Amino acid sequence: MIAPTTPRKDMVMFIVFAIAILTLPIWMAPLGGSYPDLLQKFAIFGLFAVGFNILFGLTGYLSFGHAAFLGVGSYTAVWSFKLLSMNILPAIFFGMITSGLFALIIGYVSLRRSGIYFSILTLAFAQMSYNLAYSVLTPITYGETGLQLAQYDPRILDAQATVEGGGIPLTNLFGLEMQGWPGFYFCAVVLIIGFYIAMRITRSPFGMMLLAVKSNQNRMNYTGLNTRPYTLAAFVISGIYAGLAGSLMAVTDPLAGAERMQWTASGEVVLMTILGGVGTLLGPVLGAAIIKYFENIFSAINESVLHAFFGFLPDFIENGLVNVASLFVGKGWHLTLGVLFMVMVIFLPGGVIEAYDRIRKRFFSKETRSSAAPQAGDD
Amino acid sequence: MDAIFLQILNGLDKGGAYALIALGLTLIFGTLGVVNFAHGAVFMLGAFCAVTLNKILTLSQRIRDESVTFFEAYKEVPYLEVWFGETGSTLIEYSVPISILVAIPVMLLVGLAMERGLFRFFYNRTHAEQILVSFGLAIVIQEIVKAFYGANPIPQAPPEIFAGSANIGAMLGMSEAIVYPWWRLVYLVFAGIVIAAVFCFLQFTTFGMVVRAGMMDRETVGLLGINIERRFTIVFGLAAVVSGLAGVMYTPILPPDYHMGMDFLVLSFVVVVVGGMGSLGGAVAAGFLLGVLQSFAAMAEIKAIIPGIDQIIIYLVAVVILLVRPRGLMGRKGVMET
Amino acid sequence: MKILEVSNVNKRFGGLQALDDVNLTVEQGHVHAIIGPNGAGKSTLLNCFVGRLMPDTGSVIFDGTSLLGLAPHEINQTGVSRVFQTPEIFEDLSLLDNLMIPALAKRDGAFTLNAWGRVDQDAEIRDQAEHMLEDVGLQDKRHLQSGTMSRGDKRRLELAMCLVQNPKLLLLDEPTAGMSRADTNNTIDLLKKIGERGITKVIIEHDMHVVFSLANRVSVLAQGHVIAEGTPEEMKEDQRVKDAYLGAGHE
Amino acid sequence: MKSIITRRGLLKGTAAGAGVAALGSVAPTHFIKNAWAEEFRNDPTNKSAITLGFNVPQSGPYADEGADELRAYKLAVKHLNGEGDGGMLNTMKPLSLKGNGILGKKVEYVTGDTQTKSDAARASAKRMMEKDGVSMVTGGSSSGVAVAVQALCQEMGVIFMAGLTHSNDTTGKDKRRYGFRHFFNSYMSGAALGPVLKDEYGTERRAYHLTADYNWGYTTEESVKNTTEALGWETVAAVRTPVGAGDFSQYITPVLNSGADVLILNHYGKDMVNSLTQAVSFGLRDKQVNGKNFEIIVPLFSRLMAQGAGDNIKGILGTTNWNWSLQDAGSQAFVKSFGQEYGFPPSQAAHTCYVQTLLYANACEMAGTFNPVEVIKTLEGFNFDGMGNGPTEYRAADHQCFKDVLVVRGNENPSSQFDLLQVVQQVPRSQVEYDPSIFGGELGPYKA
Repeated sequence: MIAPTTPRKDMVMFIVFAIAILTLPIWMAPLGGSYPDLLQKFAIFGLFAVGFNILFGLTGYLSFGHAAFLGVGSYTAVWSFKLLSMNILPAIFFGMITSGLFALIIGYVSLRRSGIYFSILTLAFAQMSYNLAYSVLTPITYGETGLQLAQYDPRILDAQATVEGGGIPLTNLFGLEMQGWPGFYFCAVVLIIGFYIAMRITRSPFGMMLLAVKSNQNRMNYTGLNTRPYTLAAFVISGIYAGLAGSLMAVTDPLAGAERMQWTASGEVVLMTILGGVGTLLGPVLGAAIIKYFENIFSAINESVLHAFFGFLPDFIENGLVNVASLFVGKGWHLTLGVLFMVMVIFLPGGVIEAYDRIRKRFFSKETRSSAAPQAGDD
Repeated sequence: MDAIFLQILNGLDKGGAYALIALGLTLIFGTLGVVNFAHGAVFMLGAFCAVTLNKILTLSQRIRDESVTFFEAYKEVPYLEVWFGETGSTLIEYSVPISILVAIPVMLLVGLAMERGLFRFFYNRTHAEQILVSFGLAIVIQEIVKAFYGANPIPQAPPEIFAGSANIGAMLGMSEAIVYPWWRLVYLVFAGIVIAAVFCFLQFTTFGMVVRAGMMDRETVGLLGINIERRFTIVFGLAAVVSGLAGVMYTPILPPDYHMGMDFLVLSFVVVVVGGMGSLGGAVAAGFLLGVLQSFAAMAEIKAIIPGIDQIIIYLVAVVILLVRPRGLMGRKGVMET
Repeated sequence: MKILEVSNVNKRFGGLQALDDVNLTVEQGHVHAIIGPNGAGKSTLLNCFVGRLMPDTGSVIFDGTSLLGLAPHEINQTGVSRVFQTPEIFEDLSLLDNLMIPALAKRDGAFTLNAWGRVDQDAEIRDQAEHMLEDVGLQDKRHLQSGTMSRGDKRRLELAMCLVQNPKLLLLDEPTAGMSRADTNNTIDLLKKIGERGITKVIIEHDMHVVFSLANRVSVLAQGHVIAEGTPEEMKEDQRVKDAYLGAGHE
Repeated sequence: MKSIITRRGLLKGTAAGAGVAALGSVAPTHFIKNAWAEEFRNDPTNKSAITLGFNVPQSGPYADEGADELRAYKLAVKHLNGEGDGGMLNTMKPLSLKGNGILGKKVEYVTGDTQTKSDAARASAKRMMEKDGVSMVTGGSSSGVAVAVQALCQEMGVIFMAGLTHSNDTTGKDKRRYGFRHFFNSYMSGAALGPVLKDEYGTERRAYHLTADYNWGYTTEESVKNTTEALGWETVAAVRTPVGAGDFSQYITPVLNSGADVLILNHYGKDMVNSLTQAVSFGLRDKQVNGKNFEIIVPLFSRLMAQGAGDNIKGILGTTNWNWSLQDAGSQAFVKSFGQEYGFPPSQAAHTCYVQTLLYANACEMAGTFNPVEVIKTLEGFNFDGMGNGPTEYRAADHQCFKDVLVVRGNENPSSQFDLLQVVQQVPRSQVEYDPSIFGGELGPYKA
């Protein structure tokens, strides 16, 4: 049984989501994650994953090169800061436009194939972008060191921001600087808007067509629907989301590096989406948050922190525990992440959201459970 | 002319390596349809079989350097040399070839353990879940190796007789200038033998026939009362052995480190897909094709025309091939197309 | 009035002449069955109607327009719907969604970027889908995932998906293949019920029971050639048909 | 828009932080400013301890180097807090540190993983500055990371003491007021190699460059090329190789018959290990060209990486910032502390990180405040000795340390597993100095 959604249910979910995002600084504090940069990353990568899910979750087309659009968005935004203005609106606007165009070209070519062949095509395009950005395109991308702002950039729209000996101006929204908490709240609002749009897309006729693409393209063709423009539109939309996420990265931290486009970065958003739950609305955001949390918090736990944590125990137990635990934190944080991936998928297939649904069904709704029993074979 | 001949050799050598690395992946991914991101890690484990054996063979007596007072600095003399003299050093010298003998059973076990312990539960799961679980496994294997061996590359020397370069030019009556490292030639021959062996195995044994039939149509073969599951387990073992051997033999060319699997992962997927899903021959052909083109793209003459071409050649070729041939070089219809 | 006119269609696959100068006319409102032994070219012919195959020569005119060279979705948009041998439905989606998709395709065309409105608030489309579900007797399962249903139900759903588009021509490729006798009868009843809507149908069928219960016109195909055409009764008696098709197995 | 420059992020952050605090009961305490203190980020004046941020690669190819850096940092913290044997505190001149922390505050630290990626490094550094309240960030094992983090620190107003970074850009075109580099750079490597190459290989040589295709590779190639061409060497070709190529055979075979008699590998890390191993296997070391022995040069050497190349480094010339076998008092003191603590000698990365930490601490002590503006002014032009590199100066114009550079050679007959590099010559500082204006760039303002 597929539980039907209603506008009301969606609105409740959306409001809860919005509140949860805006209050992140409060409830992440006990988890040691309440500082602007991490929460900005939650919002930015959440947005990236939400957009990626529009392609992967709805149409089933697994792109392994979405980081390229993130990178293009970042580069464009930083160039906008350098050439036009430190105001973030043009940067975001151009970041979305260029990544959308980039996605249109790559998508047009890649979508000629499906399945694994599509995945490898997108991967190939992204890797080409990365390799070129890192090396021969250095004049445009500044290669390894990344594209940065300089004090004497032209900034033709607000040249007065350049002040002799004044240092590099900060990115701002009509004077409101986008570092620290304001930066987070801006990203959070954008995420909430992006989430809302994704929700509308998912519930729209267009979204339903994307689900149909995933389910049965053959039937779709014989139902009078042209699948190509649907998949291409989904590809471009998710590319624009990626470009938006990329330009937000530049907004909160005006630097664009080529690594952002590497296959590992594309793989990361795939993992985020799967970890949270493919095709669900909330899942990708959760998956992004989990991975970023591990990357930033678990990697920072060192032995002295562990000693402090286990300090209440007798010395020999404390040392033993610290030794065991230190395998999984600090330089071992990757190990924890790997184990988490495996445990998640072995014990909780379908991602975090699916797991939550099961728990809810088991404990709160006996009725749903019985009616969810297989109904096949009743003929 | 010499330069071109050398680049062809380079290309064949690379191609041999790519084909060998991709061969194991195409058995699992191309034919069983299991997306195995842990394949690179298996390759890396093979290489570390060689490292481990070398470590064991070179267990050493330590002779302290008295001039260093703040910590233990010592010269290492392997016990094998102390006890057996010349024989002992020969044994150490041949640690890479000997590793092959070790790697076969070890990697077979690794493959079987992976399949029985993990992948068999994932045959009917979505590709997304296969990606997540195999990626997780790859990270775990990598981190364990890192915990034991550190992150730095660990050099492995080939046996003395293969250490230098062969003057191929003189041998073939061509220019004296054509020299090529012995070990790379050995690798090329070895790759050829392993590839041929795998083909013969699948082509000429009844077991191989059943496996091939199973790749074509799993349900039907299952209906015939053949235990296809068990045969697939063995394919996993076989794939692990092939990848492991590729890793062992590669160590003198590329000092292994814990991350080498990830470095080759993307490449091996590209090779398999460009070759065409479900085609062993395609993977081998794609390996050689990409190897040769990559070598030529590195030539200064070509880079002068298209700057940076050597950075992207593999991917560019992949794109072109996939656009011209929808299922790669020799892909079968319907394998992972949705 | 002729709704479908197939003239001089040839199709070769290598050395095999799959269709040999096929001529066929389907009248508006008729249920036209195409029968023939295995390998007679029935499915090839059907595939030439829907854009999956391109005939080597000849023409296929539907309602005044040529179908040749059109993509499957374009052919559907001219008013041709198709039922497959094995039901092709959106197995991951609910029955309701399965019906809303073709309804949307009918109303909004092959591609519309309507990414804002809620599809479940679209009363017109929803009504069409709900009514259709009732017509085929699946209304109680509207929120069920369609892939979990029995084959018979899937067939019914697929039919409903075609009917909700209110096609001018419905192509049925062995609609009862692999069904139990009871399911077959249900399907026949259903098709008869649809018959009341006056939709022209072309049925490719093996099962004579189905053909004789539904068709009012029969063409017999053998070795890529139309060897006979007439009413079911005529065909029953036709010696050529007996020789070519009914042959030994039929007394 | 003019107000942008005067109102920096800190004030904004404070306001919003207070807003959040008002929302809930959990207030990020470090946002509440002390009214009497000078205004700068993460002022530790009212805290009992000062926190330093050690941002090193803990995963990825440089993880071992990162681990060694972290060891050195921990040792430095110990020594600053008056624990252990004091290490270089016994040899550093001039010394203001008293072994009671910095300005009487105990030194604490937080760690992070740069993953050798700019984004990850910046995220980690931001965490340290925003959450952990560090007064200084240090570490890193590549120039890309150093440049990225340095720019961030300038923006945030926190001092960055770079770890291992060798590109000219770090203190050249991308230099920042808040960034300081003790490590040497490509230019100094090239300049230092000059006299040694002349002595060892003469003035009539034909050089072939293989260069890693990214910024550091470009600057190194340029610096070495300038030196060798000044010696009269001819540059046959300079070929760029993709980073992480793994197998370099397709770049090495063209060297064989190019007529070159010297191969210069402008590679670092894994690329260096691979290309060197492969170049040797192609028989380049045994070759005779133009009647001379074919030679290979690796401009930047590191002992940790040299281990990966095994026997192949024997006899190869290169430069290094520091080596544990140095016999001066500072090096001895450091090697002793480090060796006794961990059981093996420190790497050059460990050395530079240790020294950087001490230099920062000493500058705070000298300035009498943690205010970065004063600390920067103290470090600029600071002359010191007894830190393992002889008399050294932090040049004010570009925040680059100037000191002697070691030209080393892979040891033919090592006496121990650590004895991989042999010092050929200690090239004096005067020979490697250059005019800071040649690389351009702007330090930017003191007040962030």
